Amino acid sequence: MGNEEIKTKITELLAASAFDESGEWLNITVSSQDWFSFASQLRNDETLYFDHLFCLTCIDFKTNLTMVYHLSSTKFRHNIVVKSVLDITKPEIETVSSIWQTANFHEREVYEMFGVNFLNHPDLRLLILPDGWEGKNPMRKDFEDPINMIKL
Amino acid sequence: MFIVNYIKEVLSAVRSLLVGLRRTGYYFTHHKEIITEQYPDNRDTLKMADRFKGEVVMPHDEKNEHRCTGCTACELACPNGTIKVITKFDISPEGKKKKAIDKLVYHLELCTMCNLCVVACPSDAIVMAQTFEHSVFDRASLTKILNNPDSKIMEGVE
Amino acid sequence: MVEEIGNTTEGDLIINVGPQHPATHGVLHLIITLNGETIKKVEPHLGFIHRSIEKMCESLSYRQFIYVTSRMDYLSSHINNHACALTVEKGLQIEVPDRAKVIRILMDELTRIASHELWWGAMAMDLGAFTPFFHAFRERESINDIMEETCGARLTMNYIVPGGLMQDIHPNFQKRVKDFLSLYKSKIHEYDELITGNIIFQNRMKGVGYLSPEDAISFGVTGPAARGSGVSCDIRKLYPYDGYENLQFDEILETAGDSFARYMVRIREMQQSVRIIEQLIDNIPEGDFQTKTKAVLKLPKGEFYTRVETARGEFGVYIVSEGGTTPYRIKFRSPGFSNLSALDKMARGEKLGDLVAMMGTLDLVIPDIDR
Amino acid sequence: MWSLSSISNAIHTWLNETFNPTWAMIFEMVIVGVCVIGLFAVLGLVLVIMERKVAAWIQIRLGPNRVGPKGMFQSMADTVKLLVKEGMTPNGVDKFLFNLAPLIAMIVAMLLMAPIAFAKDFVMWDLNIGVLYVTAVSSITVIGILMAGWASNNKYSLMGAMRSGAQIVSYELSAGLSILTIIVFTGSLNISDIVLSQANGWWIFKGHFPAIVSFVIFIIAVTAETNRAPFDLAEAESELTAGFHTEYSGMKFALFFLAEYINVFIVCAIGATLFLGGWMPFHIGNWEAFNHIMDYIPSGLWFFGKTFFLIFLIMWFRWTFPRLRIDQLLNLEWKYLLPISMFNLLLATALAILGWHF
Repeated sequence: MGNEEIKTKITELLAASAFDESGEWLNITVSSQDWFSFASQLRNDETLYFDHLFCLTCIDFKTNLTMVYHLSSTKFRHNIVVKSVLDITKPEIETVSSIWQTANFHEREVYEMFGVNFLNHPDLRLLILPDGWEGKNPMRKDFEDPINMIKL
Repeated sequence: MFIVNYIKEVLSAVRSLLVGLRRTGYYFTHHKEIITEQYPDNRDTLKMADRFKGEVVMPHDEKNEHRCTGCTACELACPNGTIKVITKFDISPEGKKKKAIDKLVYHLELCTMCNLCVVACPSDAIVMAQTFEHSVFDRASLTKILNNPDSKIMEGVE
Repeated sequence: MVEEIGNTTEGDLIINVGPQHPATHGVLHLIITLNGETIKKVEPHLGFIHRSIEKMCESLSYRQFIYVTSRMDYLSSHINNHACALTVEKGLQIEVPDRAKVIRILMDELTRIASHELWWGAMAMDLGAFTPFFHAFRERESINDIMEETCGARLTMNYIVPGGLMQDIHPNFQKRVKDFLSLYKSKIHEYDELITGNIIFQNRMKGVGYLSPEDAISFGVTGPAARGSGVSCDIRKLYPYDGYENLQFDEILETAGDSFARYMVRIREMQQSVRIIEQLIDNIPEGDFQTKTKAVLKLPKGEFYTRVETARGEFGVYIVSEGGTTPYRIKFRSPGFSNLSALDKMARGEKLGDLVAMMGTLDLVIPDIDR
Repeated sequence: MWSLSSISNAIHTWLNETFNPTWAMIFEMVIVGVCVIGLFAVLGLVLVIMERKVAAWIQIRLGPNRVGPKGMFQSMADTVKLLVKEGMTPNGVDKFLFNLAPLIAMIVAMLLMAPIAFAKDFVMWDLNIGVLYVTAVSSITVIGILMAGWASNNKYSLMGAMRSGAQIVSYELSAGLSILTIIVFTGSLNISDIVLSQANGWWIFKGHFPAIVSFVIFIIAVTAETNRAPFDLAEAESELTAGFHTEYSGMKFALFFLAEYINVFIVCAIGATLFLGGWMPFHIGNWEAFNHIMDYIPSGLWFFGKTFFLIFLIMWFRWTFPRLRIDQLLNLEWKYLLPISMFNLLLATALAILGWHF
């Protein structure tokens, strides 16, 4: 399915989505409230069928946090990128680990590295950082570790 | 037939085991297949590949001259601060000030042998040496000064 | 029994496998809940070798950050470097010379064979057969020698730069590769005799650690682990890069989904890599090995994503650029991280002894998981 | 001809002439004890270096080659290292049982040495139920292993010990049944009698098909009984780090290690005695000249040659095969080895009754 068709299809599903076609793949921006229902539609819709979440990450833009989901369909081989802008002071978004099970680990990673709180996540604990980690989230831009970070 | 299948199963299993035993038995009796390198003993004959990245060195010719202009391209190219170029100003015979290196400090303990400094060098002043036995008892001795004492820049290198 | 699995009850044994354990091949920590010998739950605990490479790359320039990626999946470091170079080239819109493309693919495939060789030996060792490890190293050693001669290093080569290659190939390269191919072909039947055909090995592998295709996709499992479940996911075929589209090779698919299928995928994949090398080794085009690039690379503002197929699965590089000389944010989608998340699903209800077989067939490289 | 029995007889006579019989007996016991401990040490050293060399050559390596000529004294250096290491007893273990377990493993191995005929008329205790004694005593090994596993207060050790318990108990069966096959032919449990009954040919040749089958089963079963790969589940190091001896170090570990090798030696000696004629030279029917030449080779050499051949077989297995899983291990015993060996015993009995063996 080409980008145009995906666009019309997605507009049917979610009218409030914003598109950006400057990159390699179609970028869709959704609000964090709409994300979970939109995600399950992307996964379950017979013509879209985005069943493979191959990358889940977060970007700290200092003014906001942006969740980035790279989705692909193993049936139709089309890819899209879904973004959701979160509030930096209280980043919260619904988990998608019930839709794509790989999101479980990736969301745990984002949780500890960026401090994004995933609502309804089954097992939101520290995965990489040592137990009892306190302080800021290491991948945020304002993170400073005077002991271990070497500035060149 | 249950019994026939049972016997067939046993026989094919035994056969697969015997095939493996034959292969290991072959290596047990054929000692010329041994591939062990007796490393510290074969030091004399050991020859490293001529591109092997062992450490960064600065070649000097017989007149104790090198090719480094002190442009700090290597220092900028280095991803982890391995190289520090300390420059000074030489006074040339005509009385002009000329920039030259005082010391080129190289931290072998930080180096990852990525070759980026050698590629970045515009005057081919530094190259990769093929040495690989870098272990020492004192970490301070891994910090090296690449240019020889009293060395000068080669004529014609800009 | 089945209902009980997943809930810890009194009498369950909780054992820690790792961070120091012979089977984890690195510092992976698995907390395993056992009922007798049967696994009820596997819970990975990561971070023992986390170096935050993504954060490090944010302060390195586009030339410099490539060498760090060798330290992630150190067994397919070449392919990681390749992916990074491709992303930067995509951003700069540089066309790489044909010669460089061909050499990159040759190096990728040699790396893939070397990685699978090591996997084969290490996995046999996990199952208690020590001899194959040394036999695998004999072949792997000759690949490492080729790498040493051309790239100057054996494991973390850093041979690929944005725009092409760091150096041209060594004059001996083609001859050495052909020598390796003939050595490999003369020894490949031994793999079968020692391990693949062995009845004990087959019983240990067949029907163990089943992963359904749906689960494989849902867990984001890629590479040979997913192809063992019949999921077509070879990036070289689906989204070809650097000239893979012109080559004749098959995507290996097995449908059984058990450990043995994943094992066979890798064994057969090595032969496909040999096939690719054979097609290219005599046809390296003449020309430059590098295009001229600016001294300081600046990616335009935007986002760039590249997917490549490493020995372990799909490796993705996601660069967010603000137009500066360093990436604003970089994300490495490592195959091992997703593959590991499926381990719990696969291992439940199996025996403890099979856990090492499953970990072996997932081919976990811990720095790749932790990054 | 020179033989060990003449020496032992001379010592016996001299002792009885010089001292009263009680003291002579005590001195003889001391001599035997010293000999056994010496044999233990030598066997341990030889078998360790042998294993390392076999492993190295199979794995296209050179193996130990630094200590002594061709690395022959490597195992001595290892022993010295183990001796000078601190014998740790971790906190939280059952101290008494923890320290007792390696001794039990060792004592069992020593006890097993008693009825073995090392050469012609050279046996410590010519017991009339020798074979039965060996099978009975060798099953005590499992107590040492269980004790070590339980006392270590370590989950890995406990699992290793439990596996080992299940394994040894079940493989005793088929080992016993395959020994019975030979007992049926000889009609005697006395090891000397069994050896003498093979004067005109070893049982593996005389016993037709059943003897060969029971030989194969015996080798498999004793490999499992001594916890050697591919049946080394009790110490499967990729699963249980080191199994029942995870917590042991220094000399206590060395005792387990030594006991394993001595057990291998003893089961191979039993195998050589039962199937390959013990110290009996290789004889072929009516070839008088050939048989005569064979008689010139000392009987001790025959015994050790056969035993070491079997030990080599077991080492060869170890370095070739992957490990079995615990349920497959028990399947192999109960579904394959046990039925086959029972059927085989039936066949052997029929042969023995009909007198069809030579």
